[in-house]
Amino acid sequence: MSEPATEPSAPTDRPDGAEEVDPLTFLPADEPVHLVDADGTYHEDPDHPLDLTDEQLRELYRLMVVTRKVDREAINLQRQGQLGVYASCMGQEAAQVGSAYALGTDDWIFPSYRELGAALVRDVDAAGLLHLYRGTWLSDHDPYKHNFALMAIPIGTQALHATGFAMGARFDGKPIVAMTYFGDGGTSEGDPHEAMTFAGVMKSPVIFFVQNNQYAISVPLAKQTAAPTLAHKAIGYGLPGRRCDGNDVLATYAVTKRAVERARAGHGPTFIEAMTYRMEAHTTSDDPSRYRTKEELDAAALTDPLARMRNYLTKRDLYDAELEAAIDEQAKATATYVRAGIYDAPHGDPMELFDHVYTDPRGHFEDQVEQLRAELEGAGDAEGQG
Amino acid sequence: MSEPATEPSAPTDRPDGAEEVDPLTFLPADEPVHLVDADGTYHEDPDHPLDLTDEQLRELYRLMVVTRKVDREAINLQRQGQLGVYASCMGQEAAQVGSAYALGTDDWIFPSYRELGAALVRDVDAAGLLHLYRGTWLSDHDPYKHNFALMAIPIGTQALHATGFAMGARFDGKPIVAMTYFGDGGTSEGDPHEAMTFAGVMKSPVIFFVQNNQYAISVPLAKQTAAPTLAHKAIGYGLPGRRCDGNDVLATYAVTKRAVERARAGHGPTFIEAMTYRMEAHTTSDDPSRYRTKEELDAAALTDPLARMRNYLTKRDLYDAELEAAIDEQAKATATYVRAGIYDAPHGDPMELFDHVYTDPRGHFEDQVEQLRAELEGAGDAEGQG
Amino acid sequence: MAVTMAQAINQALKDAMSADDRVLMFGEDVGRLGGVFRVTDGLQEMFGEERCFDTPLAESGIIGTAIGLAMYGYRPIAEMQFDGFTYPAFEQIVSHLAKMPNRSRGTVKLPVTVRIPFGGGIGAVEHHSESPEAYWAHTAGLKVFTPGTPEDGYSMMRESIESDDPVIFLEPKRRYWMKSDQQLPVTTQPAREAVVRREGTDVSVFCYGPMVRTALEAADAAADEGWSLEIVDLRSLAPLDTASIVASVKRTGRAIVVHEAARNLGLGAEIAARIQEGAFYHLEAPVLRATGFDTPYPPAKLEEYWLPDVDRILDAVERSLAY
Amino acid sequence: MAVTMAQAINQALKDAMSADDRVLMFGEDVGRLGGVFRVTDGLQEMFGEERCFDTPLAESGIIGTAIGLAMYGYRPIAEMQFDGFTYPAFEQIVSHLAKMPNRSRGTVKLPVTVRIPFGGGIGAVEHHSESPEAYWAHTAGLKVFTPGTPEDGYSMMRESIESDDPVIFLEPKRRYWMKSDQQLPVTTQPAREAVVRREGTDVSVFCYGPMVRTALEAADAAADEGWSLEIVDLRSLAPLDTASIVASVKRTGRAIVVHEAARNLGLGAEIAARIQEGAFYHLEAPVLRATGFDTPYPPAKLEEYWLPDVDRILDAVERSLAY
Ligand SMILES: Cc1ncc(C[n+]2csc(CCOP(=O)(O)OP(=O)(O)O)c2C)c(N)n1
Ligand SMILES: Cc1ncc(C[n+]2csc(CCOP(=O)(O)OP(=O)(O)O)c2C)c(N)n1
Ligand SMILES: [Mg+2]
Ligand SMILES: [Mg+2]
Repeated sequence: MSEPATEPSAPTDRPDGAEEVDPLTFLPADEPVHLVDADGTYHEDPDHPLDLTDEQLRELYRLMVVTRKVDREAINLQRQGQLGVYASCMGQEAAQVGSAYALGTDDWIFPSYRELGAALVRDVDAAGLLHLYRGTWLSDHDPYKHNFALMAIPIGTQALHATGFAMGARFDGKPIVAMTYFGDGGTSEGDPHEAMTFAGVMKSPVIFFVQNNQYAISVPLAKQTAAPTLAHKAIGYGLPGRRCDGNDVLATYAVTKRAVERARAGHGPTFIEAMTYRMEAHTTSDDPSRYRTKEELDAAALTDPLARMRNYLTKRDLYDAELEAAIDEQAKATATYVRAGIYDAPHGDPMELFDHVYTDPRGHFEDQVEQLRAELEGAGDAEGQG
Repeated sequence: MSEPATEPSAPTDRPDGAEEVDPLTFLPADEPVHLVDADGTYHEDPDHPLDLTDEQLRELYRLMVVTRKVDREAINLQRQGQLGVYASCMGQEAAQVGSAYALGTDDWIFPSYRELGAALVRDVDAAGLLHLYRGTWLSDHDPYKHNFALMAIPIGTQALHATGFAMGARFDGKPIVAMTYFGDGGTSEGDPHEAMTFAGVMKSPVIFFVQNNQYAISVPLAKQTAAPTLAHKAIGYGLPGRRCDGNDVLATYAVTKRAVERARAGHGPTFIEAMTYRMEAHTTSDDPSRYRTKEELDAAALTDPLARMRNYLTKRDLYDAELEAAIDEQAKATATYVRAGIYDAPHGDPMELFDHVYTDPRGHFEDQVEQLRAELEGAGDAEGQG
Repeated sequence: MAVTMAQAINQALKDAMSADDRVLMFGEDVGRLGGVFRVTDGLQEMFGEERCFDTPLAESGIIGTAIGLAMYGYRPIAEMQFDGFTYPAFEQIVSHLAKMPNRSRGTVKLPVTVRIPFGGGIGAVEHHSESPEAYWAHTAGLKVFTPGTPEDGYSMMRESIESDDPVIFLEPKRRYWMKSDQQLPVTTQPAREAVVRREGTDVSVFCYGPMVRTALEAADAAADEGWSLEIVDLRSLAPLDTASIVASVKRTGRAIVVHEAARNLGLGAEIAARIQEGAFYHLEAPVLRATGFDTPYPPAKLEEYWLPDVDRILDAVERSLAY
Repeated sequence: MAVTMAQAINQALKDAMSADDRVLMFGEDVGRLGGVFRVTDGLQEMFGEERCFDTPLAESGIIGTAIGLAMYGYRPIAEMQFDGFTYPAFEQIVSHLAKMPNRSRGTVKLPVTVRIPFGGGIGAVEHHSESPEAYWAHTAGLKVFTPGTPEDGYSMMRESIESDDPVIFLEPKRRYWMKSDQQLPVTTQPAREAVVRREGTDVSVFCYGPMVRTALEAADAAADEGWSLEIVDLRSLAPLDTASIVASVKRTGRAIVVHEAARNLGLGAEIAARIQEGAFYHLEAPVLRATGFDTPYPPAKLEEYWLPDVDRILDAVERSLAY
């Protein structure tokens, strides 16, 4: 089945059960949208034309390289005891960068815990972001500055926040789109199901972007769902379900772009499944040798999204040693900045524990504020003495 | 699209994402399966052959008539203050009786609060069932006697119990099927979503039978979901989604029968959407005049499942005055029995409040048992004095 | 003209929505039907389908989208149809509604009001008579309010909607039809202040929501026995007005806590703990509790035996006075 | 050979599954991975994929299917991966697991054990250090157990699996690596009995799970100050062993409750309430509480300031003795 040239709009009102659009258009195509081969060969796709300048193409690559560098740095920081844990996005750079790049600056992102790449597209301070993993603070970036919500750890819950936010944008008459990321495992939770139900009915401008990295910690996709593909879930909510090669940054970008346009035009939500692979452990605490083989990893390495885009740029004569050096430079600089931001982080002030629980905290824990203050002074005294 | 002659089995293992069956076979046909017109005209359908004897055909009708009679009696009992509230199944008799009739006696039913018809098929004591609505007890039938679980009031939650039960049957190697009922509104909750996910992966012998009666209290289907049909949800879990005319007891029976056979043969779950209509208020506490019109009700009356089956039996020369009299007799007798069972119900013993909370209650509320005993004695004394 | 608790809350919703068009009201059947208790009656007509609307049947969805709407800048009021149906939303309430403002170090505010008709005594079927307040009150980040009078129904609802903190607003459903002659609008004390509904000298009785009227009835009955009860309506369950609670006990020397919720780890536990912490030397008797039992809420025909009533309160008073 | 708490629980699971083939173990990543804490290590290998299996990522699904499996006749053990991820299953736990046996008037039994690693102190990210025990203990129909030693990890787990009542089994995750020289199998006291871990004369300290070791350390430190603490490990949080609690306070005249959970409506509230009800005239000081604060669990770098520790316990002891 091939996708229609323009996205169908969801049925708005079917008192008699009559369908306004052919529901089959909600189904994903047989194959994920794929524009660039591993060796960089580009395939035209009239439904997904490329609207990017040379500079933008290079920028996509740059963002992926920086993402990987910072990601690696975060793993190192964890090994050095600077982070408590870290969830790497290695292998998923194209899925994240390509999709986030398709948004406008007023659009919002509602991430899970693995979206470093999307955050870097939004210019979120990566050191700030990593404070969640360091445990300095529960979070350390202002969502309103980058239209990038706090990372959500409970699986799938952020899909509802994105949907509500998008409902708000629609009520407010603003052309703002919300995109939420979750994983293949996340599709099993009740919350994304409810989110897609709401989004379908309310025609909210929201995009459900699923990075199908094949695993939920140790659980492979086949044990997660019997669905033919995750994108086949969309029709059950009256949304188009689309798939893309998530290791192909151009395909990811193009499929997302189309969903963004559809949402902005008032036609409602889209579900996108990006086929990718988690090249690292689930988190630094995980031991993937218990559940996947070296052969599988080696095969996955061949699909590396960075190499693919570099090959593409090379073929297009957009890549040269100078660019490589400049990008490497920037990646290193960012990594160094992040490293410094983590190493130099001030120890949090324990008294802040009470500062943000309520805007009006009267009556909640005055005596506990005093208690902690006394404990800190006691400890200070003890230290002073000791 | 037309359904395949034999039901496809769900993919079992797709490490490489390859599909074993054509996913399109999971989609519902364009039209719900329909075998009998309102005037009783029967349409052959090779996929859904009729395997019922004349006696069974008459029994289906009888069960529907008894259901309606008891249902009406329950509404009366509520009006007379004997029940606190009651959720009528008027209009849904064919959906319930036809589906429940397709099960074997070892199979289980996990109902919501509206399944009087299904209960009567299983010979559950209707007076006992109504004690939930009377408030004598929270329930008053032994699920293991009729393989009919307790009615579940929190929407959709029972879908998981059915799925777990069916998992158990499969582990145990027993050819037992579990069927769960929920409503169109219920499809929005997270629990049925999770149930279908589990059932798909585990290939549990469970049937998700949705009575799409067009409303969740006041909320019409169009505000509940943007799905083309509810049965389009099934493909998202790798289950066949089937639809039937839920006011056509033979169609309902035949579609369910097929799902039962599929489950029993080890091919896993099926989702069935029965198109029907809630002819009464949501419950006796509801005021549907606030949200639906007389015209809509009048139109719905024309689809009455009882009249349709009577017309069919008449056309087949299986219906006559004698049968009518016998069935009326039985319906009246059952209603009288129910009435007596409710009116004559002993007032529950308050001390039983503590009897079933734990099998081993030691340490939980001994003093409260004493307290209530004293209160009851005090009240008894006061009454004795007064 | 008399106004009921339900009408007072309805009026508060209307007035708040008129005053601020960022206020939205949504949930199951709150639109055309006006809610199963008619508390949202007329709102959709007055404010349109974008400000008062029916959602799909999914409580986690209702709270989760309320959070998103609040992040956008709206002030959502979300209805949970009944106390027993808030549990599917527990994750969104506890992990996000309560915690996200703190998680964000103050950048995200969630001015969400969650309306929940709660408590028993109306002869309903299972799951329709729950008293889940202890779950919410134990959860840091939430405020928990419950009115005991129509006046408070109005005023505390306005306060909740205006609060930049999330509020769980528990509506005592068996008092929806309780009447008052008060003209609306009315502004009562801030919710965080407990109110002495009746002064007394022998025993302090702490109560809230549906039990306020019951406690006042008990005070009448107690007067016949020559016992003077001080009835304190807590109004806010989180935060608790510890100072007023302790002050009352310092006056009377005895305390009883009354609530429908099960005794074990109910509000009575916390109040007893605070009283003995704050008025240890003033206590003439242990703080006693007149509450529901530590069993699931019973069927309708047996609820009268389960629920605390005047007799159970008086029994506690008697036991307290016997010390 | 020393055995850790995690190994002891693992052994209990193995022994129970060997003894009764109706016992099943499932949850997220409990199969090939052996659980994120390796508590289910080796089970799938030993018992096959139908007795120890990974589920889809859906906690309500895990508990809901456990209920169905129990109705069928199995004895399911369901793992919630972390304390903070039990909340999506709240509805199934509170409305069905806890209530269905009672609803059925005894015909349906639900011998389900819900294993939950709980508590803080391991430097984890948010939602991985919660202490939700008060939610469960407030819910009639559940038993709530938590071991403070490897021996109890083994024995109480066996008891939970054998219980015909649903049990919430809270595993103190920061004590998973705590060691004992005890040979397994071992049978300790029934869970409903609190155990005096150390006798003392000045103050009774009530604790459970992860705080048992902390309280014992506090007792050592207190001894240096000349204070004799009696350390009581509660073991079962529902039911509470009120008789043992009261008896201890009658001996010492003073009581402190220690837990990680927030103070407001934590177990300390109920225990304080019961102590003053049961030992009113014996109390020389109010029951004090050394607990976490009434704020969300903090980030890892600040958890040491939030969690109760030896100093916070000693401070409470000192305040108690000052009365
Ligand atoms: C509600 C909830 N349950 C369990 C967890 C523990 N957990 C963290 S990540 C994870 C797997 C998520 O898999 P997926 O959704 O595919 O996302 P990925 O990690 O692959 O990006 C699990 C089970 C959690 N964070 N939240
Ligand atoms: C979890 C939960 N939320 C809300 C309710 C209140 N409620 C009872 S029935 C109902 C509508 C159900 O609609 P549907 O699923 O279509 O079933 P029907 O009543 O039409 O048979 C609602 C909202 C409930 N019982 N459970
Ligand atoms: Mg994944
Ligand atoms: Mg319905």
